Amino acid sequence: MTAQALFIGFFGLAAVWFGIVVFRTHSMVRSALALLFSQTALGAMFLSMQAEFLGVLQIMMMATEMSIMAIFMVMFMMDPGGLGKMDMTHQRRLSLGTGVVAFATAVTIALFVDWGPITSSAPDATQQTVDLGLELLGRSMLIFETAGITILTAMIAATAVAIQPAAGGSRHGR
Amino acid sequence: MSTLEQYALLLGLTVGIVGFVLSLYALARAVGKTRKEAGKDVPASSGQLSRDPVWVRYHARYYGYALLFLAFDMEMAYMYPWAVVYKEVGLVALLDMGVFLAILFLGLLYGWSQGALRRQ
Amino acid sequence: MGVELLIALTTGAALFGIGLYGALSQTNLVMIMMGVELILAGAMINLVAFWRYLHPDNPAGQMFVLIIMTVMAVEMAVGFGVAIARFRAKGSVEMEEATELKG
Amino acid sequence: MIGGARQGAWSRLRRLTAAAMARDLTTFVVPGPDIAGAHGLDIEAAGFRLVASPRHASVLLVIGEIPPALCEAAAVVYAQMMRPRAVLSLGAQTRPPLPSADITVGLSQHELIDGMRRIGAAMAEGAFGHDASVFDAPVLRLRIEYTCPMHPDVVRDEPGQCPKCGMNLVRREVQAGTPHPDGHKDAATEPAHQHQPPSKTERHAAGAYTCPMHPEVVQDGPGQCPKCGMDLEPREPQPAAPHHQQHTGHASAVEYTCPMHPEVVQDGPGQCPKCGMNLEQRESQPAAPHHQPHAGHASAVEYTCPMHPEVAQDGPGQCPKCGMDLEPRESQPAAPHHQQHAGHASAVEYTCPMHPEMVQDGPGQCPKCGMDLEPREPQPAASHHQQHTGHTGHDGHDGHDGMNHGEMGFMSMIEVTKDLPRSRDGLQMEWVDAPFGPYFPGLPSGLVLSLTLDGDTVAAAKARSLAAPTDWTHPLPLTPRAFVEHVTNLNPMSPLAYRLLACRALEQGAHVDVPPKTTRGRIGALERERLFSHLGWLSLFGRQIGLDWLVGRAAALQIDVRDAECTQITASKPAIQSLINRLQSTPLLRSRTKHSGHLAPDDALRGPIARASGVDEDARNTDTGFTELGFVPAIQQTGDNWARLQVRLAEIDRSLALIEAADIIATPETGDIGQATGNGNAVVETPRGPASLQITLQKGQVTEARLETPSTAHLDLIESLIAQQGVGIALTTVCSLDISPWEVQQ
Amino acid sequence: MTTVLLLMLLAVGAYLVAVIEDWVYRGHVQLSAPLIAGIALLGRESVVPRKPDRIFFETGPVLLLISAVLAATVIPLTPGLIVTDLATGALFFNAALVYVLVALLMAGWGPDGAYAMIGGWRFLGQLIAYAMLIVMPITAVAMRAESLLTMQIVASQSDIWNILYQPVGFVLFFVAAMALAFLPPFDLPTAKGELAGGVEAEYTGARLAIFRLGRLALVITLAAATVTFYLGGWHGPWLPTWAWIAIKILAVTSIMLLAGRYVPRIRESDLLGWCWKLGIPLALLNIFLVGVLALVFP
Repeated sequence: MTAQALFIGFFGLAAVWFGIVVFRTHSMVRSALALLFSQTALGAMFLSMQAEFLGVLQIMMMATEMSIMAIFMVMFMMDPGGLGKMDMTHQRRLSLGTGVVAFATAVTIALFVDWGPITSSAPDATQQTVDLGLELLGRSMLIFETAGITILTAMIAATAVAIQPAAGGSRHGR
Repeated sequence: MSTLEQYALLLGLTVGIVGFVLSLYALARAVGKTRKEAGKDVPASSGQLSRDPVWVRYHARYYGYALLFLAFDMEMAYMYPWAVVYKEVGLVALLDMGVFLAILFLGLLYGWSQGALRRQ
Repeated sequence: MGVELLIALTTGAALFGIGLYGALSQTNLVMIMMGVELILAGAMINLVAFWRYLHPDNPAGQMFVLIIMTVMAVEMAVGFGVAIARFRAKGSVEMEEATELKG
Repeated sequence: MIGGARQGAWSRLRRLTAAAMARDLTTFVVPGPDIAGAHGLDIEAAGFRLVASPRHASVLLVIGEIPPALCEAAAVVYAQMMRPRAVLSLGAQTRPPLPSADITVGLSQHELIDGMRRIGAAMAEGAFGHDASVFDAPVLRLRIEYTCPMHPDVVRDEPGQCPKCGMNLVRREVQAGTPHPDGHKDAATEPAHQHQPPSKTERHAAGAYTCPMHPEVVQDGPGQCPKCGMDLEPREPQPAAPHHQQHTGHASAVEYTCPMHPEVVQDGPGQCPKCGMNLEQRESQPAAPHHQPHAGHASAVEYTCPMHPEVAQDGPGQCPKCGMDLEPRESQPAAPHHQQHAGHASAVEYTCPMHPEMVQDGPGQCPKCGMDLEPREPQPAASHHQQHTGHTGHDGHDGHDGMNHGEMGFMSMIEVTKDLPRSRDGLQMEWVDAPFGPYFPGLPSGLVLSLTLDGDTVAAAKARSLAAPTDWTHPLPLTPRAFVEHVTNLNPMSPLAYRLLACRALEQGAHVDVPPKTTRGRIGALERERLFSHLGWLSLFGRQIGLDWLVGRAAALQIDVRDAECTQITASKPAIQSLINRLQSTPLLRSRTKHSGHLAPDDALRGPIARASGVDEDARNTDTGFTELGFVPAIQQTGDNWARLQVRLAEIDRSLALIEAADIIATPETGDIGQATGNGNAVVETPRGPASLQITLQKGQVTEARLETPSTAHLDLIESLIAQQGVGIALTTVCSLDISPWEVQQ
Repeated sequence: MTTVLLLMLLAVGAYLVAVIEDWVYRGHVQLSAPLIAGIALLGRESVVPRKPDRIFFETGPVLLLISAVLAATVIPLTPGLIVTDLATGALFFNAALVYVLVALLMAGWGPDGAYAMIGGWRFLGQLIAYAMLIVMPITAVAMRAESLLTMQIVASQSDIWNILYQPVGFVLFFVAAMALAFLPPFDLPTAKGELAGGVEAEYTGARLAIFRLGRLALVITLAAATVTFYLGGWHGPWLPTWAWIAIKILAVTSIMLLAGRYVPRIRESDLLGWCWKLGIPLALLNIFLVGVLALVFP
């Protein structure tokens, strides 16, 4: 069991480290990929906690999403290469303070709340996927369909806001 | 082999590959080191030295697809567990996922109709 | 026994803190979204930890995580959509310059 | 030892790698595989492996004599190859700046194979050596110079202040064409290589579209005005002269310019499109310098040992004392950036990194955030701002901590992007200049495409030829025989057509009649050349669109027909026709080439390109020799890349038929001109279109000549043709024009 | 033990891919060519471009190799011969291969060169095109096998192979796999005629060797996955299981490498358009058909 704690701790540190890098580097692509590796480390933590399906899913999903984030960073940041080393922050003290306070509060809660009995064994990884599937089609069916609606809303919203209708249509696809 | 051991093996494999690569680099280094010469380290561009930095705001023309992809990709998270229990649950599962996919496909059709599926 | 849970929760708290700092301090919409992603990631690790160490037999815990992942993707899609629209209209996604949004 | 050997003594490991490298000869060909094919060389059959990037090549294969401009580009290619690298020259000695060839052989296939063996042996024996010399050429040298943002004519070798306005000079990297620092003077003499990509504003100034309401809005392509949304209207393009020169002719003596971007000049007040600063008023004639600039510091960069500063030399190399690699430094002891302020040391002020508005004379803490104040020098209002433009390539590496925003406070992105040209989808991204060529694998060698890329889309393009001679008539006057040879060698892509052109012009000038049999032989030769040239183009086209089988197949057939007699061509006819059939049925080829690169029928179109756009124009139409043989031109209507491919395929077919009908192939030779005097004028339908030659004969000597070539006209088409296309399709389009850079008239 | 065996098999496989690639390119088989080329690369200099993103530049090729090898660990070769029989094997396979994209983005951004950067961002567009066509057919395969375990997936094809059971899925997966391995005609990031090497252009010497090794491992991994998911893995009459899988993998590899010779490079906008307007509806149809089939013939 200590091995598990070790792995969780290691990947946790990695996740936090990459999370810090996100806001410390000047290069926007580095920033986006640091977020990716932070999320990947998180996925590895899930794996260490024997949540295999979620872990692998996290590792997979975040790679594509954060890569897309990288291209949007490069599109919309003033200096994506970080060559000018410009500062892109404001109200840093306030933000830093808020962040630290939030962290301290959360840790305090985590430390002092009685979490009740800790279960040491997790279900088999194969079983987890099956359980999740049954949950999806059973009790959580509505949640699942609601998620579909949410995604639909997002697709429509993003398209409606971002896409300019083709001018005249003659340039379509060129 | 327990699951955790399998993960440890994967991690070990990763570290092992990095070690392999480093030793290969060391071998190449033993052959000799790269000589610094004028123009050699400028990115190659077919006969002209192009020293301008290219790290600028890049215009990716596929952002319409990217936006749809971000949302559409999430469907996979639900489909894998569903696929595993599909035969067990039967027709209900087909209908459930059919509704879900139909909803998503609507979004795709909307994007298509609005011109998200083209080179911007 | 609960040390793994504590480590996970601390990590979650740290990611939450970093994300909050980022979301507040960054001036660019895309960077703010990165902060939000980190906050959600912090929530996610907490949920997984709770599921694993408190209710491993209840798949609803995993369901929660799936929903948060969906929220992340949705947030990104809409956020980038807004970013593109703003950039097209204003030539900038800097929040300092989004004064008309602040009223 | 080979010239590009790696430094070091032999060891077992090195012996092993040298043996492997000798057997795996990757090669980069200059001027290019198309020229190799034109000379009948099959490089891969000789045992080399062709690579697309000089980085992956170990052998530089130089084919024939190459013009000076291409020679410099070849030196760049050579410099970017990895050691051990060797030069194999075919048919001629290499000229500086290229190093002398390790092996020189003749220009033929069996000599190439022999050269391959010898270069392999040389590689195995000489890949490593003790005294491997450093390769350096003027074209490679990097020079740091300092220029005033306000006065671009002020250029110094060291940091300092502008003698005109006192601003800090800004560091920039330039390509040193010569070892001497005044490279901006050399720019006039060697325009091709000193050419710096025009800054963005200059490019806009050269643009062709402008807003009727906002004349300062100028861009290269059509679109909407970012200010008022009106459609832009075309205007006469102006020469891409520096902006401040253009404006000297204006009536108003006052103009407005950005303190940071001197190239931004306009007639009325406003904001800089680059940084958004208010433009400042200035007189359009720069005031005379107040005092003489520092002129004495001659040498630009010298190389010195990090351990032994007394060691200094002009080029890179090793320290004679310790053997370390020398490092470049500016020859004047690099004055620290701040030194210029030594005169007013007391002027250092302290400011908070977070709150730039907090400024005081002495150190202390910021009243707002409590951070320690940092020293800085008071600078003109704008200069802090410079760091934000670092990504445009001027500085950004100059050691500022990136936090002092100066008076700008917050850096506004709106201001940065406000007047940038908009793409079709309304987003304003930054453009990148990327050179494609002269040695680009998918383009005719010698052709330089300077693409301004908006993402992977071409925003603007400039095409020029590095292969063309500046003045091909300079050896005149020549005897007829010498003149014919001279014209033949003009264009290695189609020598016989040019030979025929010269012969006809001479014969017309001297009123010599040609017997019918000779005419038929010439038709055979011309059509064989068309076949040969189109097959070579197919090979290049295959390379461009990634159709691997076509590259090898077309090149092999091209070599087959190169010097073939009629019977041999008849023998390879089935193979050629099966190639055409296979190409017609290649999946996806049609959808990839259809509807792109569309050219409307126009006077500027020549030859196959005109015929692909439905223009029934062919110099052979009026040639009785051809009409007797039953010649009908191949015409397509759509004018896109697919139509151009179709026309060429049909012409291959027709050429085969014509050769069969003519049944004789004879190299054009000029008859006896005697002491004739007169004017000759001839037109020949070369594989790329009609070329015309006018000559003046004086007593049997050619004294004047004027040549018009199709590629000259086609080169000018590129710019508008590929605008707003993706890189891939733009290159396909350029490739489909089949320009021969060798025949471009400058 | 199985790990070592798999790594050796992977190395042999990658070598054979290189031999096949060489054969496709030159027209004759030379068994020693890749070895010679590899040693030659070690003997050449390896330069780092000036002012690069050094971390990205160095990580790119290594990450490519890692993701290809990790993806190969969930591929079963013969009954029982699998390195990590993960419960989410089919999903893990995807997850590992997504990092090919990350590797190419890093390699493209790292050198600060125009050709490489365009190549890197192009591959992101390519991923947006092919990604759904990798995961959706695999979902259909998992529906039939009722498991994400790759062993189970092979076992489910004992009577009829998936290529016959769901041919649409096979075609989509095969094309998408070629796009993933950026093989011609999908070699947009490394196009020779368009970008003079693109992402690969700045790598030299030992780094280039690693990059190419990663690419070869990727091709063999994808071929093995195609065999696992659609061609019944080790199933086959008469011959022993190891022979069947070897034959199938080499055949799939050869087809993948040969196909690109006869098709022109696809334009990115076409690829995106076809994958989204044709591929995704077809993939959904495939899932529906498999669903109906699974209900009708349980």
